[in-house]
Amino acid sequence: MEKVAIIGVGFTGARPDSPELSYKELMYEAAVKAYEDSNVDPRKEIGSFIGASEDFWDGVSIFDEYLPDQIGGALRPVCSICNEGLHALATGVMHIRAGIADIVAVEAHSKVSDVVNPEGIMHFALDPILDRTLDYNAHVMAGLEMNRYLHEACVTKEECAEVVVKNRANALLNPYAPYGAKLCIDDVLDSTPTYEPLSELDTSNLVDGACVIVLASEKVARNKRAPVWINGVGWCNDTPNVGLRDWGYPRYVRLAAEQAYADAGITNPYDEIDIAEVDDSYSYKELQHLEALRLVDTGEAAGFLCEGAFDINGELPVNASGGSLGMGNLLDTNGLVKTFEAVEQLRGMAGQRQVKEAESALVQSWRGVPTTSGAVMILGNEPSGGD
Amino acid sequence: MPRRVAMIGAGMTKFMRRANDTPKEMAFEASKMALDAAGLELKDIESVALGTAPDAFDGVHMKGEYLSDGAGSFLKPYTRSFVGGGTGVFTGAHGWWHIASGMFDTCLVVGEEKMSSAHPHPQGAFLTIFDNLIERNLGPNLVWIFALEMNRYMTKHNIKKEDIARVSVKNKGNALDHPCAQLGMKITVDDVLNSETLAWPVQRLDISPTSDGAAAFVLASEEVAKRVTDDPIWIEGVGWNVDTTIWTNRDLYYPKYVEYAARMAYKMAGIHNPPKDIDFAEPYDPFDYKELHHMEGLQLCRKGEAPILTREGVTARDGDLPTCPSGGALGVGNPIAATGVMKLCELYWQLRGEAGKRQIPKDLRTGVAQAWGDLMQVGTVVVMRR
Amino acid sequence: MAVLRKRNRREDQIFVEGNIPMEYLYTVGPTLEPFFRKLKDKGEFHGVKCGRCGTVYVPPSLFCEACFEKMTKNVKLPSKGILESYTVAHYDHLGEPLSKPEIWGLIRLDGADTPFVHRILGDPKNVELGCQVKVKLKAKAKRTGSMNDIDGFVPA
Amino acid sequence: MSKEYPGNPLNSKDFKKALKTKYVPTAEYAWSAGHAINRFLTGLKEGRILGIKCRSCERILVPPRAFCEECFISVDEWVELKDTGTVNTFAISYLDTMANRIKKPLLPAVIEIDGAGGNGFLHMLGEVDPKKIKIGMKVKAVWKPAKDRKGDITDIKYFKPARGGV
Repeated sequence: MEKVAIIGVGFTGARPDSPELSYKELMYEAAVKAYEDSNVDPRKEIGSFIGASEDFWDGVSIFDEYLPDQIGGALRPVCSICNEGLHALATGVMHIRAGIADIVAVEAHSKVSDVVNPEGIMHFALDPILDRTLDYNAHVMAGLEMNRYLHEACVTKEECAEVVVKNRANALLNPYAPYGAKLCIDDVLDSTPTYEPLSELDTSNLVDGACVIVLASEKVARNKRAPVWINGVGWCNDTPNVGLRDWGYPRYVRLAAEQAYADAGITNPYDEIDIAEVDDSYSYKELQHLEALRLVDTGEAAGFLCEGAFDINGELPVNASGGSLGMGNLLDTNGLVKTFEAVEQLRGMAGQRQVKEAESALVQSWRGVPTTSGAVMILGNEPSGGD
Repeated sequence: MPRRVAMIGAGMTKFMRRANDTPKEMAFEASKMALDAAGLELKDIESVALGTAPDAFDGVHMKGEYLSDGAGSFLKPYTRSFVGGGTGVFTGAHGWWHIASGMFDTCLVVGEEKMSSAHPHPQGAFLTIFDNLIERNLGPNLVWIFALEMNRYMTKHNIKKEDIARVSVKNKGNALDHPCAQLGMKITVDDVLNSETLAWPVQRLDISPTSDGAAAFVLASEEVAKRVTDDPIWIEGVGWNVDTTIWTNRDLYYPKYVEYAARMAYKMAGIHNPPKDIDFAEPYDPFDYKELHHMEGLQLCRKGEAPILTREGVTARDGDLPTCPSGGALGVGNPIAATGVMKLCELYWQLRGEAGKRQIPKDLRTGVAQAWGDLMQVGTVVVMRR
Repeated sequence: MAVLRKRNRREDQIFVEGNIPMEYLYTVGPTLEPFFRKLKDKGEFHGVKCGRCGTVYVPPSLFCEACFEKMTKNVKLPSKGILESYTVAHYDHLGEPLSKPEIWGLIRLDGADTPFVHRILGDPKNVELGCQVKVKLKAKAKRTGSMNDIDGFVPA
Repeated sequence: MSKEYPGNPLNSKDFKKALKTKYVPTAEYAWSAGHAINRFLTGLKEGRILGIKCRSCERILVPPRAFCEECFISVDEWVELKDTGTVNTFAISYLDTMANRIKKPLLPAVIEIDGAGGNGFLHMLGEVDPKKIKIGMKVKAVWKPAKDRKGDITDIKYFKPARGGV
């Protein structure tokens, strides 16, 4: 299959609020940066524009209507994918491989500060008959999942708190991330209990921001400065049904990873991947996801974490960007923001948080509660791959 | 080069004013029927593509996630595409790229909509398609945009309402032969012209109903298709296009975005002379004038000529260029995304000669389906051949 | 948690307020209606078993997700089960602080393969993952045919 | 295709009897108007219609935006437009926002604002006999009194036929 590369990235940075900008202006900023970075004229060269969005986050009934203008897509092939940003990137990869376009722009944004009560929107995502009627908060699902995970994998709350400490410290080195902080484990454990075993600091904060990534076919990418190759993509859903999903183990990440590894020709992820940006929208998710990615064995993520293996100068730096705990949670934009970080790292442009000799990266996203939808992408400075 | 993609099975539920079935149950029923028709089981499916329109209809935020088990995505790669009313036909492209890219050999494609969950009515969903900053406070209603567009189209070409009403007469009549139809009926042009005026020039019988329903089909690579069927139908061209959000800065008399989408699909399918190369069409007909508007955008006739062709019977099921032989959205019903998928299923059944009483009485080789949506803004086009 | 519940207002910035004004009435559908009716009228749990893989779903589903086959085989289940996980919630469904924390559990009835979410009644101190729980139904006169016909589950 | 098709339609009587769940979502917003619309709405409050000119294609964009979607460049050359225009298209609506039937029709129209090269926005017509409205008709904005204007599209009450008519 044809190789696809990232030739440009644009990110506004994350902020808890952005009152002076409309969502369109926020997206425009990210798009301008990405097209500048890739040296692409969107009106002449881009063959497909893809946006990841969900209507109720934006407060409109068909967000696709409001997508084209500010990303340069008016009167062009534009479409919305109601999934995570990484699913939209995977869609872009398919567009290029199917010959739809040589250059594709992928966009996602969060303007959650426009939403008066985001938890009202999250509640609306629960099954209307079996779950919503009980009037429990959508975060309850994370509390249930965390407790089950701690039980099955023999992980402690303290170990989950270590994730928070690491990621928020990393965010101090990232000018795009608003939640940098020097914390200790007790700060996390002593923070207000929310959905126990979750405490306030275990949960990422919803923030605004937009990100645009430009993809290109091999032919185009070869002539661009510093292309980063998408060597593998995978995505998967478990089930929306609370009865049938695996509450202790994210099978959707495992299966998405298998697809991505096969695509990239990876057999031993721990050795073949230099850095990972994985979903950490709740502290425990980082550990759970690392295990499902087979970057470490089940039940071993906490041990590696406490030994410092996932630190910026560790053996496998994880969420050097600060992750969602340090960056904030940009809803379906998280996957693109993590991709942005991976590209910065692979290009050697990550400043103070630069990981030495980073040549290959793994990016993983999850759509958050109540979903079981995840995606995985493998990036490298050189094209590689299976069949 | 994209790989060839075949449709190898299709299914749908009845289109209903109000279904007892939940959205995921409808999605399951249509998916299961499509799989059975293809002679496959869920384990044979490598990827799943869902199309469904606003979450505000079914009443679930992220309804793609909610619907995923019904759509057969348990532990599978799954995405949902959404381009407003254009979503249904767009699923033809959405499923197509899964296979054309070489990444999967099979894809289950599902469209679903349950509009009756919005109770007493879905007007709040229609209001919120308008711009949140400078339009909504004027209190717009969905029918307005159709009335504004229809008026512009009629005035520009000096079209009479009776010539538009003929589309409604034809499609509701065609739907009498569709076993899933919600509104098949025999009506006259006068019935349409005498029906209640909702927002002039739009009258009650110019409009498709709100509906519940689902439709699905199975796509496969050439290798798989040839193994499981002697009669695959090929998706030969896909196209889509979205015009600027600022619809008040465009001339609504002509859907340029449909033309661009059609040109993209025709280029892929090697179609140079659409009226000659295409045997029949399923243009999107949520309102009767839209079928005419879309025939023009699809380059099936010159601008302003579609009403004349309709008057002359060219677009009747036994005419030279049958349009909406299924009965369309006006007759079969309009569960938005499911409608577009139904149109793709209709191409499949017609091209295989399996359309029963609806079968077009001539040799068919090439059909085109099209849908439309957003703020009079998106065109989606799929060309299929046997 | 919302970072900012109410936006900071500035004189020179315009915020346009609005909502998506919808109301819904969802039918529970032909599969769940008999389940809720039996719960309401008899206080019984009836699940459904996949004829192919044998998975017992409760609440029932029209179809088995894995086999993608319709399920018709009714299975009556006892009103007790296992607590597979739980969480202590300090906020309500819209994020407002609760005066008294609620316990939410993942309950799998004995003989069923699929757990569901419901309230756990009692003191969090007495709740343990893996413990036995039994149902506490609402008084018959107060049942309406919904998940709320169950008051919750009590650790046995 | 001679099969039985799935689906269980409910008539209104059976719907009444069926078990149902009611829900009203909490979906409230306070959208940032942003640079362009902020200024546009502030202009309306002052009784002025503002457009913005693209230095590349030279179109006058109204409603204004912070960028030209054709040229994909930022735009910032504000221009004050007249409050007169032409009816591009219109409807005579016997439905209100929630699709209730109304006796006195609402008259939505797209108004091309004079001096904006055919560009304009959605608004309402008033002080006019619906039967006499024509595409191409000249119209003028009728403003709310200054004290009632709040920086909203409804600061213009409607557009009425301009003196001199067509």
